[in-house]
Amino acid sequence: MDYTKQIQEIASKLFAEEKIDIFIGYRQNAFDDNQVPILVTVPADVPNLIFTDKSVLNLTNYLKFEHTRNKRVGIVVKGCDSRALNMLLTESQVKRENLYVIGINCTGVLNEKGEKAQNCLECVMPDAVVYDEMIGTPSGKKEYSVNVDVKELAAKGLVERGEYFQEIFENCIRCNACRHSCPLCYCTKCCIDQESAVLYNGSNTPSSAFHALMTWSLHLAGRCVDCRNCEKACPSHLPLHLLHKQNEMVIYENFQQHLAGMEKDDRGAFYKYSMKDPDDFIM
Amino acid sequence: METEVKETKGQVVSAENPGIVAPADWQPVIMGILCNWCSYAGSDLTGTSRIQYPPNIRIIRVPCSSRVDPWFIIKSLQTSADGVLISGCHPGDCHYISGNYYARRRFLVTKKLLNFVGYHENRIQFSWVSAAEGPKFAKVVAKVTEDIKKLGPLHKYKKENLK
Amino acid sequence: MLTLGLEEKNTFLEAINKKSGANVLECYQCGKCASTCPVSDFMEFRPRVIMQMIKLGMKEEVCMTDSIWFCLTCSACSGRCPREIDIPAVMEAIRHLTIEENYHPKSKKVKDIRKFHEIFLDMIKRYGRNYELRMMAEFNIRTRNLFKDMHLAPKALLKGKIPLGHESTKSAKAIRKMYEMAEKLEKSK
Amino acid sequence: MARVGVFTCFCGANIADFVDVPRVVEETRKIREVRCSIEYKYMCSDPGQQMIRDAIVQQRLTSVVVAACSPRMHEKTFRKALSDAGMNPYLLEVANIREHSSWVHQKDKKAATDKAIDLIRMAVAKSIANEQLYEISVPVTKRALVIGGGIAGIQAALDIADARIPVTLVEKSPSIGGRMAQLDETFPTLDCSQCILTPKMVDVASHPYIELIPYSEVIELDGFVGNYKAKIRKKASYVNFANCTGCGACWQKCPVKVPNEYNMNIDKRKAIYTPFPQAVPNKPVIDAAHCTMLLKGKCGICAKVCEKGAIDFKMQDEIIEREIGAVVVATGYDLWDPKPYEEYGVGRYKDIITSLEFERMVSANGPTGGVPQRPSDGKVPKTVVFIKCIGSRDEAKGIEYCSKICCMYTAKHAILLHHKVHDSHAYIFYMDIRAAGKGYEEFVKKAQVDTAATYLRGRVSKIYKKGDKLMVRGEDAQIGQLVEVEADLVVLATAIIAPKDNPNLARLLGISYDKYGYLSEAHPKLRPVETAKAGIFLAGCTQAPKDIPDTVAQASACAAKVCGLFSGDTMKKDPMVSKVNTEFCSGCQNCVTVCPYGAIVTEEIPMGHGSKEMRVVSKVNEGVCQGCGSCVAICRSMAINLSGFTDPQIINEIVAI
Amino acid sequence: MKKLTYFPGCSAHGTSEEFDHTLKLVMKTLDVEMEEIPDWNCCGATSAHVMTENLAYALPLRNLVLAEKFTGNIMGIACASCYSRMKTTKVHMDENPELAKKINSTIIQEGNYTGRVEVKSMLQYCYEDIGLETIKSKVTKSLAGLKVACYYGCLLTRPKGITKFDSPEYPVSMDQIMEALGAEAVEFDFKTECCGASFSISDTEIVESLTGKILEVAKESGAHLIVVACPLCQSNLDMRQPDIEKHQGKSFRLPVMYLTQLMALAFGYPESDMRLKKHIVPVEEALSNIGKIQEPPPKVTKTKKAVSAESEVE
Repeated sequence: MDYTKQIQEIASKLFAEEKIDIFIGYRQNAFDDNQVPILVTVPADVPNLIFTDKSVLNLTNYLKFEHTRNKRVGIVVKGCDSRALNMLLTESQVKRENLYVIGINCTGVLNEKGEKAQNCLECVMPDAVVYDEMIGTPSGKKEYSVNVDVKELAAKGLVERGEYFQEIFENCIRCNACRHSCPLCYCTKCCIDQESAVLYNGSNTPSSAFHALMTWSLHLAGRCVDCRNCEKACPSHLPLHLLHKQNEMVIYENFQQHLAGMEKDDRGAFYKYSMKDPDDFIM
Repeated sequence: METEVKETKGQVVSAENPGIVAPADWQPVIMGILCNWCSYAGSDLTGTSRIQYPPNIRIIRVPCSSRVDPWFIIKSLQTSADGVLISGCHPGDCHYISGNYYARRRFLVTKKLLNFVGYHENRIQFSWVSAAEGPKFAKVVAKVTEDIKKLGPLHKYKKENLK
Repeated sequence: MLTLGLEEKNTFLEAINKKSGANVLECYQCGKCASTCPVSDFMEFRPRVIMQMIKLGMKEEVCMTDSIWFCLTCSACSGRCPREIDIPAVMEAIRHLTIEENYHPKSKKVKDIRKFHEIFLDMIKRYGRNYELRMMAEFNIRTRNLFKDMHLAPKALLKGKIPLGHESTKSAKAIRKMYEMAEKLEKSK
Repeated sequence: MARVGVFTCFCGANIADFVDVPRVVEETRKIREVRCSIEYKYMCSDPGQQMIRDAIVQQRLTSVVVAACSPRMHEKTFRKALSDAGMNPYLLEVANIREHSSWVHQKDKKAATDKAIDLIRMAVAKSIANEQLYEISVPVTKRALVIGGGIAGIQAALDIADARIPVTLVEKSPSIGGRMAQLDETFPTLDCSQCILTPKMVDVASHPYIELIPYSEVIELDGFVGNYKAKIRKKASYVNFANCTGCGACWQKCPVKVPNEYNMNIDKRKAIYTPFPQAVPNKPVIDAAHCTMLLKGKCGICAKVCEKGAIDFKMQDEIIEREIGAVVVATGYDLWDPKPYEEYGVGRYKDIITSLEFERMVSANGPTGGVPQRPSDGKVPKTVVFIKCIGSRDEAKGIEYCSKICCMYTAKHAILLHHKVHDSHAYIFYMDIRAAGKGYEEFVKKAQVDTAATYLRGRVSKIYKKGDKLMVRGEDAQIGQLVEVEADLVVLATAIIAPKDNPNLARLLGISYDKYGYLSEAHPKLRPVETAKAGIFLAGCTQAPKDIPDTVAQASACAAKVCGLFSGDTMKKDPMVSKVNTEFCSGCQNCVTVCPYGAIVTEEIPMGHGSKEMRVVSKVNEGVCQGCGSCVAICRSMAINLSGFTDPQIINEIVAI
Repeated sequence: MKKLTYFPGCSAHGTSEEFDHTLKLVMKTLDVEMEEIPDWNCCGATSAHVMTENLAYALPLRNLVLAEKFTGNIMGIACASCYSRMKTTKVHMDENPELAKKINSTIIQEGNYTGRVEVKSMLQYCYEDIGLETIKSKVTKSLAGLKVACYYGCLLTRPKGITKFDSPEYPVSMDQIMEALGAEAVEFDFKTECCGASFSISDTEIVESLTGKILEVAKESGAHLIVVACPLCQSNLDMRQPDIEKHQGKSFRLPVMYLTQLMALAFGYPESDMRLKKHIVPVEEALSNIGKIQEPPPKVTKTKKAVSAESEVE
């Protein structure tokens, strides 16, 4: 998967036609093999743009910052990114008319070890669902499968599972990098920073990490698109996807196979209901 | 998969932390969050009918089960509660038309998530109790209390630095 | 007099519902099935009555009545049922139950009908196909009613309506195997 | 620093016998914020309340906790005590130590006492976060809009107008009167429908407080309770009502014949017509779909014969706007089309008619002059079969519910048939006779005994033709035999269904409707007249099938509700409503989605102080909000909060023990 | 040239040989190549499902599996009873793959069931896949003058959930085909009343009563003959007619012909191809009405509202 050339062409054309002010894409990192985001504002920077199977990050995250607000933006989105973009559009965080979306029909990106990333192996929608222009051939919706880690962990005993997570919450340093890297965490002021939450929460303790991560994952339940920006940003390398994938599984299995961001105007599983929702867990 | 609740003589072992034991007469604290129009009214009826139930529950009144933020559940478990009971109107009977339908979805996901990270399922329980179901409310409280007594004290992620 | 309230659970109703996939409890006794059924006039208990009897748990009476054997499975009743109950499936479920639990209605008519079905199935087992003349003859012999329809036979034969010869599938063996397997499945339930 | 007063009630022996009140007082006094802890035998009594009032003043309390019975019992009483002492009443919290402790833990005094102490602790903690709240007052436009001019709309309009509140009555067809105007006589008294209805219709037309807008439809409704703005489209009638005298020359001369809806299409009317002679207003309209002048530009006879020159072929639809405070919806019902009953040969046999067609036939002003006739050959039928539950109680072909009135009107039809054709005989196929109502069972008895109608219990399975007769086959379950009736005429008691337009109207008004299309009431038992949207009320069959007495009762109930709403210049409302903190609102509009009342709207505010850039945030309409808190729980940035049940209040409660 | 996988059923090779024969003629004219499943077996008809469950599925399933070996996507079935069994089995198997697997295991040597082949009765095939226009275009000898009562029986359109074809109460497909051939289809109320087929041998009393009623109403409707598309209906109505007349003391003399016989006739095949001699009730008299156009009776309007909905100008 190497669409560098196409993307550079499209970006130059967009700048030439004055359709955009900013182009958000990837560029090669000077220090290592990884790619980092680049906000191209002048046509001269277009040759820096690159797109390969190392273009891992979800760029829609950059739509929530001031740089791009009320500007005309060109952006590259893979399947999962486009679902996040769908969520942002639905939740009125970006205006569709301000965007020029280049949808990638993704074949999966690589992890640090150079293997296909886990979320790509389990990806349900590799094709971009929102786009103005499409690159690559669509491969269609895939079968949903429960995350292997979630499955493995769920098979363990309660105590063992508890100990596993205890370690996670102990290792969390409450740096909030996960929140900052998440495209869907755009709140003006996060709830865990609010007065009433801070008051009873303390700072860098397992219990505050527990509270923060639980609340965060529940706020993303039914909205998370499994792009794993959070996990890549986490300095403690915590397996944050476990929480999201667990919620996704529960929602998929119980609420009409709901998956986040697949359709426009779908606000997520918590913002609608069905008479047929499971009721047997309630006395 | 749930671990078996251990039967021990004279002591209660915490289901989540087998190292922690409590004396046999240990009494759990249960946080009850009830909707104003059905379950709170139902619990009042339990009172007026003088139906007895275990005294472990502490009741908070909210207008509707849809007012219950999962945060309340997490917070309750992080402070003094050993278990949570949330109760609302039966599906279709919501005073606010559809509140309990939204709530039901959140409850299921919250319950499963907490179970996933190491809480026993029975610590977080839900019920639909109508304003006429005084006896049912007593039964529900009795069952939840009994369930949680078996699970022993909860020590996970309790506030280290407050109270 | 029918005394009710003795049994705690209506196991008959449950069995019929499970077997048929219908829910007999949905019946509200409008009687449309009863007047729809083409063989209503020949029945001791019409479909409507059978439904009520199931609800009351009258297993013996239902399993021993001729009526369930008169059902032609023409589906007219279910097509008109306001609550869309699959009445033919219920009838079928009762019949299968009577066979499984060895109920034998005493009337000659039912015996004839059951004999007919047995001969028919036997015929397929042997030849893979149905051979009508033989079928009729065998039926008349086995029900000891030698001269029934005999006046029709010469006319039919003469007109070439019923051919004398018969054919069978080449793989009668496969059919016999199917019978054995199906029987096994039936028992394994 | 908060200063809380705790007042513990003995409730006679109700609390004191099972809770150690002195210990409660002692323990609660130790709570940091508690300034005083007082016990009394009956806190709700006047001396009890006086103790609270005194303490508020003397101790300069910032909030009050009363530990007594359920807040559902005496919250209002104690709130009043607070405001009498000059304190904001919403600074009160009630700890329910009777229903939740003393009455339910009577065997364990220690545990009950401990629990009572905890409950008070929680209430104290909550009260610290309580805010001063003020009753919301919403201004009211004192004009009601009634949609639908059937008996429900007429009754509601008259009752409201009699209270000197202006009413705008909007009717879709050229005349008010609705379904009731089509009826001959009404059960169970057999008084003539026209005789009791037409005076009311005339009253509507002449009432100084009623503005009647016929031949028009509501197309838009904006705003909220007390402050709605309605747009009404007045369809072009092509007749200038101001000039028209209603002489009738136009329709007498009109050459175009059109099926007559009023007579269930049994006969014909003209293309310019008044629906029926007693119509109100009694002015003709031109049916644009059939008028040859409007379609092809030829004819114009009506204009030629009109001496007043009232005909105006160039007339256009007109949009009327009205500011109103409340809406009564009374759009009535439709009849179910029995086509799916193929086994009866509906549509193939002319002599199978619906009950309303029969009603028109036996009507004195009907197309057959009050004597039923077979549509096939015009003969007077002698044997008439009535079949009930056509479409009703039939999930397969029609709808699940019971239409409620068919049992009664079929009995009426049997009686009317006997009155009109003395040597006739009525056979009625029924499943159940539902005659719950004043004088109803007696009425059915009249049909069974006086007119000797034969009731057969069973659904008809088939109708087929034999000569010029219809053979009706069914089972009479009572004798357990199949029966066949040789009928001259078959009358189908077709089901009542919701008007086809109801879902559209509901969307337009912002109210909900059920799976059948009936508009939904706010509560099936306790609020059967209100909708979930404040200020919109339901009357008659638009909510569910009903008979005339029930419809009229509901219409009058609507009027009472409207009058109650308009009783002051402003409406008072509980302040327990949601509030948006625009600083934190990120404008995701999820709250707009989950609000069951449509109380949340969006507004644009500057990005920052003095900024020209705008951002979208949510805004709660306090007049509409009912205070459920759905929006609060889903707001991720905690930008919306429910007064009285804010996050800090509830979290305080949780962490208090 | 369309391809059709053909399942004749036991009767087509027995009592209703004329149906089979004329069907083949008609399909030839209509440009349809019929491929008969060579090794088909009996569908078990009513007996199998009356008595047992698994066999009732296994017998038809074998035929369905065999049909999948042909290129045609449609399996045309002559006999209504076979059609009903085959279609029911197909619908149930498609709805419940687990059951399909279980039943398939009894005939596994024949192959795996995939559900590729559609099951249709010959009436449905003519109506849906060939179409009235094509049929009309092939008519060389109009049947004008002939009044027919179309009798569908219970199984061609019922149960609605299984057949998904035409109306279960008042079907019109055969009537329309008849009208395409030039004949007049009379209004007939007993189109789908049961003739008692499966009791035709075991309980003749019931059959005679049911069939008698059908014949009576058909006679009343003014038809010259009854048209059927099911061998069991044909043999019940035709073969038992003299007995019924004798026992009920009535005279019907209503010939019962197959749909395909009349189609073949209209397509220009000689009467000798119709195998008319096989009929117990002679058909010649009824067929002599062809061409005798009577004074058309005042047109009966189908629905009352259809007329009045139109406005008229004086």
